[in-house]
Amino acid sequence: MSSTTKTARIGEELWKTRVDKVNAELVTLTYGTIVAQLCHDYDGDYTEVNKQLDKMGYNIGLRLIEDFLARSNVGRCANFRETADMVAKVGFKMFLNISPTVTNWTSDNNQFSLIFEENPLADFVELPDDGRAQDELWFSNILCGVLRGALEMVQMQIDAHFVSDVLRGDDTTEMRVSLVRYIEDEMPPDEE
Amino acid sequence: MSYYFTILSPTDAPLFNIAFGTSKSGGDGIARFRFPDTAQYMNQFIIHSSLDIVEEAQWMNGNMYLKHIDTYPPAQAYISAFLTPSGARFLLLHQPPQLPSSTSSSGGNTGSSSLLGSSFSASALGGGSSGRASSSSIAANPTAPQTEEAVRQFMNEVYENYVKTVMSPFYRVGLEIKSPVFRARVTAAGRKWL
Amino acid sequence: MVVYSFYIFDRHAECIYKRRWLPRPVSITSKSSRPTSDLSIQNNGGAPAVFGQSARTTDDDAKLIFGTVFSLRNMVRKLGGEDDNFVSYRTNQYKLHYFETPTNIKFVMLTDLKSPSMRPALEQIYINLYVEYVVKNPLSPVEHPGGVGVNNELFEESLEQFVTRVLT
Amino acid sequence: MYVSNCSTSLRAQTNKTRAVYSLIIINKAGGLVYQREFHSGLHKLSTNDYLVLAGTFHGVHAITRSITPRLPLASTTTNPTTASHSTTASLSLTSPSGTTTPTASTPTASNNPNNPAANTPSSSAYSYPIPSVPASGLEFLETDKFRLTCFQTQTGTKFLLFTDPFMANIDVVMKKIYELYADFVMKNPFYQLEMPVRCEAFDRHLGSWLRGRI
Amino acid sequence: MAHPRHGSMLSFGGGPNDTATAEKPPFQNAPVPTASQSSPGLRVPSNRKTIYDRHLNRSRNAELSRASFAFLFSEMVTYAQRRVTGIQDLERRLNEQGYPLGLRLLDLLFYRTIAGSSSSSSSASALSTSSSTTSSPPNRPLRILPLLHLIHGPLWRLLFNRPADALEHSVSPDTPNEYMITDNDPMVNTYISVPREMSMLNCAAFVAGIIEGVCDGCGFEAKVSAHNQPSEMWPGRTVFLLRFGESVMEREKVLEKAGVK
Repeated sequence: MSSTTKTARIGEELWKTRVDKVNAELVTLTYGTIVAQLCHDYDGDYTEVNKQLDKMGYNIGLRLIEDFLARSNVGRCANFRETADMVAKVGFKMFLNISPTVTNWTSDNNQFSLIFEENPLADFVELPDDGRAQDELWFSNILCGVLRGALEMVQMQIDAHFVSDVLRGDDTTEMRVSLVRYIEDEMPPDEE
Repeated sequence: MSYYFTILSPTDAPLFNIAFGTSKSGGDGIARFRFPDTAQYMNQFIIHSSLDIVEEAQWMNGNMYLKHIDTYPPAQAYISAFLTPSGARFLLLHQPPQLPSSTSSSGGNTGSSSLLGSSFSASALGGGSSGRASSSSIAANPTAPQTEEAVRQFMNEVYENYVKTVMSPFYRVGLEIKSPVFRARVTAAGRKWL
Repeated sequence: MVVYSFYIFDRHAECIYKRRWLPRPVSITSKSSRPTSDLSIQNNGGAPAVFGQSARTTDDDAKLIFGTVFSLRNMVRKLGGEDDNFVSYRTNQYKLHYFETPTNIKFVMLTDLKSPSMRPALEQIYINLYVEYVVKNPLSPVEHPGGVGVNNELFEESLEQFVTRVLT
Repeated sequence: MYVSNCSTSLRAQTNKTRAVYSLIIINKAGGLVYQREFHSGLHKLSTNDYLVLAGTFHGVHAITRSITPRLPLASTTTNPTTASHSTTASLSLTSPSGTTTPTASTPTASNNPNNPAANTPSSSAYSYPIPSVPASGLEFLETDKFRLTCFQTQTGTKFLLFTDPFMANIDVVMKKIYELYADFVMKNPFYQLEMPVRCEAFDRHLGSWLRGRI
Repeated sequence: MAHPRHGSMLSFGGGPNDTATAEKPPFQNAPVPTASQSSPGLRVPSNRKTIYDRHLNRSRNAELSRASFAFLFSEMVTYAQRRVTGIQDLERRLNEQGYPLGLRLLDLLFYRTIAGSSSSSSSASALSTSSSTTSSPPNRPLRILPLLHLIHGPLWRLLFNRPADALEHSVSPDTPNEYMITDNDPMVNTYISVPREMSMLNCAAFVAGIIEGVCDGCGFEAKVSAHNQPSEMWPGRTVFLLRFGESVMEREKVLEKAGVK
């Protein structure tokens, strides 16, 4: 059985047994009000809103990784491919009950895409029809920050950004993730 | 039968309105109001004049669908109301076609002609006399139970689409609903039920 | 049960004896194990792979080991009280056993994880080997300034037999 | 007077007290962020002493990892996956303590400089006793009077649990502590990362859970 | 903030069809263009899916992790904290963030009972503020008590999968307009430990905002605030104080006389 389905099963199992659950609409509406508040605070400067969402996500990621590790007790990922599976099939499953597809690997295995067939954060959402939002705003940008923050805490510096979103009229919601470098452990004498 | 449907915010700011004719029994869905050229202002005037009644009914009758709440005899306009729990008001004015033979009881027509404003494009086509006063139940007597039921179904379907509009985090109370998809959905509901 | 190395430190923190047992060259048995010395990141971008260490001399190791046991011993004394003794610690790769005599001579042995407590063994080495062949040997100096080793063969051979016969 | 082997007598004495004495949490820089005693049994230290202990332990923990015995690989083992033996000599890019890193700008492997061409015969390649798992630092420490369990998370945070020497299933206790930390510290907006933990809910839940267990 | 119409005293005397009464403001703004809007509207994916194609009940029983809410809420608090000075300000901002949820949940709740009234009876009873179990569409609350029951029951269940713990009317005669809804362990505060120097703060001000949105939406203008009332059993116990406006209390008197329950 391929490692992906094995990881998917782990994710499924963790979702059933280890995750406390709440009403999805509360989370969706809460995220919605956060984005709306940002758009209000930065009076429609969507580029700045994207940045703020990414920053908020980063702050969350730094903490969320501990929750992920504490509840999933998965070992250290051997390689970036395994990390991608772990993020898509276990991470997203445990927190948002979705399993985005991992595709479009580059030959050097340092870049991949996450395709979101469903995205609970964008439920009910219709972008403002002001002729700008659909070109500038990445509504679910917080997710990129979460990935960046979480993986940084396990010594992986990555870059993540959306390349398409159904809210913008595209056919798929796709996030591009690329490994920048493995971060050396801070502890000096740690000569692995 | 011609319809004028409008959505007002809790503070009576207009959010959406649309005029359409019945599609029942061969209707072509085009609105043909009695006084075509002043229909738009006339309809809004009639609607606003019934707001007081809506205000009263709102606190006497706990239902969302208040059914037929007001009539404006001069224009033979019947007004039905639907209140959303969050305070928005759906108001539907329906006006049976002018029967050519009958001296329609327009006696109460208080010199409204002086209000004749710019012509209202939609009705210009209809030319007022639709001739075939269809005898279908809904068209014939606007206050019949079948009509009320039809209007209820229409209101419910509009409400479903209204909720879908306001659920988006970017919708703020009092914001006009400009989505063409919403407009298409209301038109479809009109065609289906009225 | 595998013994990796053995050290003795005198009360001046000098390493007066160190010995390494190199087990048979181990072949990488499990196929799935990550290549331990494969450097490149191409084929699997593996988490930092183990690679040739700047050849640390055994002296450096001895210093590190002394530093470790010394700190741990003090911590244990601080927490458990002066009459508490640091016995052993283990990581996910090896186990370190520690025994200290009232005269502050420290015996340290590194073994694999499967080995039981080596405290009795270290005591044996102290009583039967060290005291007998070093302390009581008129030739060996009382002190071992400059880390002059416990360089008499009798001790060495008996230690060798003890380790190979008794422990493995 | 020679201290005879007294561990057996000690065991009888501490039989009844299956106790968790105290917990210490050290952030990834070695700073003490949490210290709490649950059950008397160990000597009380001053806050400053605990700070020193945390810093010292942080260093020692790293050293215990670096002195992991290295089993030399006989250079004759033809292991397909270790095709490229490398020696430090050829490592131009990385500092001894650095990990192999693709250059930051172009992570493509093609110009990976440390792709060793030279393959010097005297290979100092070696492997750890258990090659399948990355080497960890100190995880358990035994003394006559107590046992220290150190759990280091993949993010570098260390949880030190001091218990009586014979307490069972410490891993269950440690896992729960980590969960409570993930819940009541990490999800608390008033907690700043890497700073001392002063979260009332964390104390409350930890206290009641541990009390309930022993 | 939706300000309900500052309805003057309701004139019950007037007959149903008296036309424009004097004080009715003529409609203020220009007639709304009815022709379809010039802007072509939003781009839609090739499957032409829009929010109007998504069934409102799809996410009705959907669940997400509590952690995802906790992290979002924690970041919302941190973000708000950086932009305000003082606890009142912070609570006001959290209240503002919760307010829009109130309006939306109100419509969602009522829509589900209309849509659900024909199907499962459970949904109908979920909203039957009155004891009657008829599956007729829900009644909009006309009086304060049915409104409070709507919040205490169906709204809480939708948000937190359980009703609130207590519902009280303030006993003191000089504050007849004050009501209290108690939650022994508000879900939003579970993981939050407020530092001692900010002990007055209660982050459930966010939920207070939701309640305020519901009250205003129903036409019961109110100010809602969250207060700590810890007890031995419930250290996180929170009382939501609802203070209804003057106009609401006047209307209550009128409706009471008119026998509207």
